[in-house]
Amino acid sequence: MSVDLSVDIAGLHLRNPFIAASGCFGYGVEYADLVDLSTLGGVAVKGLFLDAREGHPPTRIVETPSGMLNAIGLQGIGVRRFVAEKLPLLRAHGAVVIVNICGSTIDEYAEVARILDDADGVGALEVNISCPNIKKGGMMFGCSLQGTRDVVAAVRRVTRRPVIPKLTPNVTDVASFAAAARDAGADAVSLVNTFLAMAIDVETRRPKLSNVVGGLSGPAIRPIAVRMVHECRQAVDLPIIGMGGIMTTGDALEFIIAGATAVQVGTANFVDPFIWNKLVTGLTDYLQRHGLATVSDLVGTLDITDRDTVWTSS
Amino acid sequence: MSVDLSVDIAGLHLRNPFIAASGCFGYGVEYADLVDLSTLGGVAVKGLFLDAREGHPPTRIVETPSGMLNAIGLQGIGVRRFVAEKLPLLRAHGAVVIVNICGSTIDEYAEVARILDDADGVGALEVNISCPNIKKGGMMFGCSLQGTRDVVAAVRRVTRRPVIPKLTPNVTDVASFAAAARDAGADAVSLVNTFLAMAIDVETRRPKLSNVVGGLSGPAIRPIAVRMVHECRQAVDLPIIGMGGIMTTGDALEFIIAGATAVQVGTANFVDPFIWNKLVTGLTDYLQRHGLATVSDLVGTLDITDRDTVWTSS
Amino acid sequence: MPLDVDAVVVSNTHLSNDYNVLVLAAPAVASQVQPGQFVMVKPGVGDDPLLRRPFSVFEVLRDDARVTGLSLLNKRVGVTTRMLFALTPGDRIRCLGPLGRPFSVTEPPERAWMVAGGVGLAPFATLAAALRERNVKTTLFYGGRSATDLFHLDEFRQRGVSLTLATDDGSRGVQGNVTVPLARAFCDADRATPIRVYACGPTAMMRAVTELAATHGRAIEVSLEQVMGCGLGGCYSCVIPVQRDSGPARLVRSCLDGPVFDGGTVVWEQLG
Amino acid sequence: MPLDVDAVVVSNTHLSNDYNVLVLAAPAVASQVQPGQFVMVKPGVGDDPLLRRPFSVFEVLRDDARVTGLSLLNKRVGVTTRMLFALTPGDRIRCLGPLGRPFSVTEPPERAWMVAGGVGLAPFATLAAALRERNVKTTLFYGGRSATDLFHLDEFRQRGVSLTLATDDGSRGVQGNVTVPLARAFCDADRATPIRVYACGPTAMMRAVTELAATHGRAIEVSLEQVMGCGLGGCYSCVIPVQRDSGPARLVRSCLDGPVFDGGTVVWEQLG
Ligand SMILES: Cc1cc2nc3c(=O)[nH]c(=O)nc-3n(C[C@H](O)[C@H](O)[C@H](O)COP(=O)(O)OP(=O)(O)OC[C@H]3O[C@@H](n4cnc5c(N)ncnc54)[C@H](O)[C@@H]3O)c2cc1C
Ligand SMILES: Cc1cc2nc3c(=O)[nH]c(=O)nc-3n(C[C@H](O)[C@H](O)[C@H](O)COP(=O)(O)OP(=O)(O)OC[C@H]3O[C@@H](n4cnc5c(N)ncnc54)[C@H](O)[C@@H]3O)c2cc1C
Ligand SMILES: Cc1cc2nc3c(=O)[nH]c(=O)nc-3n(C[C@H](O)[C@H](O)[C@H](O)COP(=O)(O)O)c2cc1C
Ligand SMILES: Cc1cc2nc3c(=O)[nH]c(=O)nc-3n(C[C@H](O)[C@H](O)[C@H](O)COP(=O)(O)O)c2cc1C
Ligand code: FES
Ligand code: FES
Repeated sequence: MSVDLSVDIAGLHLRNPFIAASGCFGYGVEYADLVDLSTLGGVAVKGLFLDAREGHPPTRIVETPSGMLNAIGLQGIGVRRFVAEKLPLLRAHGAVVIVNICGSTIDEYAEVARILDDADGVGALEVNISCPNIKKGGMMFGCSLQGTRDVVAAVRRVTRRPVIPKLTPNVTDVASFAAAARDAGADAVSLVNTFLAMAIDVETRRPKLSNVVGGLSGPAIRPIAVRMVHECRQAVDLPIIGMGGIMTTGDALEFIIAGATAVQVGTANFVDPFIWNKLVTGLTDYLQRHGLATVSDLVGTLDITDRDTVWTSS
Repeated sequence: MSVDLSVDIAGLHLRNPFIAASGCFGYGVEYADLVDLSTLGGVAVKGLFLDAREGHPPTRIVETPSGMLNAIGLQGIGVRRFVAEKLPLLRAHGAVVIVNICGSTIDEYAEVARILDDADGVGALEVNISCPNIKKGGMMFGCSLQGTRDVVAAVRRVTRRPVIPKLTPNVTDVASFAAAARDAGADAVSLVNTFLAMAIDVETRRPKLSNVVGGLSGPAIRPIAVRMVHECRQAVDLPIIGMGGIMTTGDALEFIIAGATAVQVGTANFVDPFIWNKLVTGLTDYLQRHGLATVSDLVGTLDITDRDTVWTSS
Repeated sequence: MPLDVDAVVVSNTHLSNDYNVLVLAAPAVASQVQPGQFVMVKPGVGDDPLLRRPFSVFEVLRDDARVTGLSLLNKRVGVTTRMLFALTPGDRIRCLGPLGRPFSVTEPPERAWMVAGGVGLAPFATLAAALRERNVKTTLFYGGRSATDLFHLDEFRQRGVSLTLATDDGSRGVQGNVTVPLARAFCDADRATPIRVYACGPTAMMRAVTELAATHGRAIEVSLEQVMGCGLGGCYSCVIPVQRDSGPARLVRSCLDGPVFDGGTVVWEQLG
Repeated sequence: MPLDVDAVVVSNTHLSNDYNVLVLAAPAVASQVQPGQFVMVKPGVGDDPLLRRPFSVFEVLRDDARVTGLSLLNKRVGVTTRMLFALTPGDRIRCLGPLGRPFSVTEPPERAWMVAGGVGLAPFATLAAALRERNVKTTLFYGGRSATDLFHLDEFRQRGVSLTLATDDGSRGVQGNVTVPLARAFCDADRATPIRVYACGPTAMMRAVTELAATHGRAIEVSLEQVMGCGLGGCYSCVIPVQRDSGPARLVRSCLDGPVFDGGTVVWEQLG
């Protein structure tokens, strides 16, 4: 049986649902020799501010049980150099490009979005209102419903591209943020970004990261991320790009069944840069085995028919 | 050098800072043959409602990367049978008993607390306003500042024992909940309870837990829990009992250095029921090596002298 | 008293592509084992996989009279069982036990019928040895997918156990489920001779065996496999719905109250 | 082009309580290796430990002319290195490489001084082989805690490398840090003979060697050990402060721009 892996997110056509997660795939070009970028669903490039940024000093990552903390600090070349130097290469490789945009102010988000709106080869804007590693911007907006609405609305005004806010999991009720994003004009939401976390070197009694706190990613967080995708799917009618600890096709399927139309893979790419082909093969097999023609036949099909019966205690 | 491992939490004297976490040690008596309960800092018994409860049908636990989900559903014998049947045994074994109390209503919390106030051998009340596995009560109170204040105040009114609300990590700003608990008369706070999470069987497309969602515990969550203890310590002047994924002395030290006066160990007890002696030995060694006479010399000594310097991007 | 030991792998014999027998040097645990009890093991380093897994003690191994260790009959189904399959001599695994309520070892004149499906054979080697010590006449009804999935037949025979085999593909013994020859045996058995049935295998099989035993008025003990977090009564993950008197079913911990249960008390329709 | 292979462990030779040499059957990776390059490896199953770890390729192994694999010189310091120490032949580990910018292999008349501290010896076996092919006169300055921590001396001698040894306890060679005999050699060296210095070891040692080389006007390449998440430029974890022109230091990725750097460009005081 032939199956169709392609999905559409807010008008953006993806060859398959597997997108390289922002900050975990450089600007994509680093991987062009290793992986045929046109075989990925999409490439979400490293978060970009208006100007170049230095990021945090090392130590920038720490491994934790089935996860990792990062406090890179959004080191980057700024949106203009990205458009001039990286975007043409990504286009040449046939990549579907999702640009992750950042700002310290609402004006900066809008300015970055405007510059990208003029550029060729930008598939969508992923609005990073959720990076836990910067003092101004990011989480400040992502942890407030009004901040979320303001940033999304400002970006919406200046771009024709799909606008996809990326939500932080560090909130009580993530679905309310998805709803706020939708109300402000978002075409889809990405979730989750990393969980604010820390690790301490007990011998020196100092944080292991130079930045004290960082973001937890990797398989450790997957069960929480899947729950959040499920919650958003139940509460808000908006396409979801799910992520958080996907290491295998089976993990990706959990997100899709919970309600994600596409998924991103971040940390797993560090462990296995050749994961993409395995994900595509695995998904094809699964759909065939289950007699499903398309990925959308699977999205949000979680069966939660109540299985509870009444018990008494022991 | 001789070191003193004992700590005081709100007037409760613990021989050492290692407490068995609620729900992970039965009613304590199950372990009495294996472990000398009087050598533990304390035993936090399984969460108790007024009446016996049936809990959720199996499947009740699922392993996840470096963690586990549980949806036990607070199966239990009810507070009266606990006082009649279990408490005398715990006293006979010399255990310092912390009773984890639950309620579907504020009145139920108060009633459970009142019954325990009359009982002999209750060291402190840990008020479970954070269990993610029950529809009424628990998280309902723990995710609202007013709910937190109401439950704590109601319990405070009816007991002379130390009142220690147990906070949920499923909130945007856990320190504000610690502050609310303090304002309502809490003597200390416990954190964290488990993270709301889920796992899906992709072959059947059904949740792996009968209860759909459950609570994530174990080493996977440790870096988030340490960060939350650090935040509470910075914001609120109240003793903290820290927990979440402690597997070794080094892990416990992270919590203590971040600001916890005592720690609880839950999931690790499943993996190694003989962990208690190792923790005590490890802590003794550490204090001696670092020339510290008491545990309190270590509590909250995290050194976050700013190491940031200015970098430009690459 | 359960102990936790860092057991050295003495040997690992692959019986098929999925089954192996792992011999562990763990005399202090092994010497306390009663038939039907289990151990909680953890191979590997790191926190993933995190929890221990329960395994019946397959054999208690002796060098003359001295107990030297125990073996596990392992079937690859997931991450830990894959690791147990791949272990090599000299490797070490944590082994906590013995745990749980054992089978009741009957006495003559009662006869013992052991009914095993697949890896459900595991608890019956020690049970057969104990029954033999008491001179109980013992039969093993043993079913598997095909002839290559039936193991240790000679060892059971040597212990004086009569064998009745069944395979799904008919390559050995009766074709079909082990309940096929078992049902026949129930009909053929002398009503006056007391028989105690012991069953271990897939839940559906144990349920069917329990129903057969009830129909024929025979005592039935089943060894249930519930997911277990701790094995010691701490977590309440391993509950089984049991009805011992009138009133509703109660959820009891199978690590303490089981894994062996009176089949007649298990509320099968409420079991996962 | 880097490849990822499931490499079989051919042998594991324990050199001491902490050091071992692990031979991996990975010809497709090994045949591409240039001196100073590294591989990212992952032993074990499960997600803990999660990330791969970087290791210099110690030797490229050949059966006659055919490349058969590579070896790693491993020192136990944490979870992954402990696992690498415990591997047995037949085990498999993931091995991705070769990665990174190699040493520049000099040519006569320039001489090569390789300066190794502890496990920093690792990149020098392949470098020595490449230098030998070009008939470069090569000296290895090699320091360790004591005589029992100095390895593969004969192998280096057989490749025509002159050895100058140092140990902290004086049990072999000069007592003290390897920079002690190195400083002397710098003073004794003929100014007219060009020398290229290659250093690998603890950061403080490499910094000291860089300063000595600068003082004496010698070229210096260092192989830095920064924590690495991916080894491929994806994560920006592995940055090193480098100053190549005027203006402030810039953080460059050591997996792409290194691990080998011109020692003179590294801003040592800003390095973790
Ligand atoms: C008292 C007892 C005795 C047992 N004795 C043996 C034995 O002698 N030999 C043997 O091979 N197995 C035995 N089992 C089953 C064994 O514990 C499981 O196969 C094992 O836990 C699976 O671990 P895993 O990491 O390989 O699988 P996982 O990767 O954890 O799971 C793989 C699959 O197995 C299922 N599974 C997980 N745990 C269990 C469980 N406890 N029972 C049944 N299915 C499970 C999961 O739902 C999943 O579908 C026994 C179980 C119990 C409770
Ligand atoms: C390019 C490169 C080449 C290397 N070549 C070799 C080699 O040939 N042989 C060898 O034994 N080691 C080599 N290393 C160092 C090796 O990568 C680390 O020892 C290893 O990552 C530690 O992993 P672990 O899981 O055992 O330690 P962990 O448990 O992760 O950590 C234990 C301790 O080691 C420290 N550590 C972690 N990663 C590194 C690192 N990359 N460098 C230094 N310290 C670290 C941690 O901060 C911690 O204090 C190399 C490193 C790099 C960057
Ligand atoms: C090293 C690193 C850098 C990251 N940088 C960004 C970023 O620039 N912008 C962003 O929105 N998310 C960033 N993330 C978050 C990931 O895109 C992703 O949301 C998160 O890691 C969870 O997915 P994973 O578990 O598959 O990695 C980064 C994650 C890591 C590990
Ligand atoms: C099986 C299980 C049952 C639990 N039951 C309770 C409970 O009854 N009351 C409570 O406050 N916390 C309960 N918890 C949460 C633990 O006490 C603890 O807060 C959490 O597991 C984090 O610690 P850990 O990672 O060390 O397990 C339970 C946890 C587990 C795993
Ligand atoms: S396995 Fe934990 S209570 Fe039975
Ligand atoms: S290790 Fe990831 S960028 Fe260098």
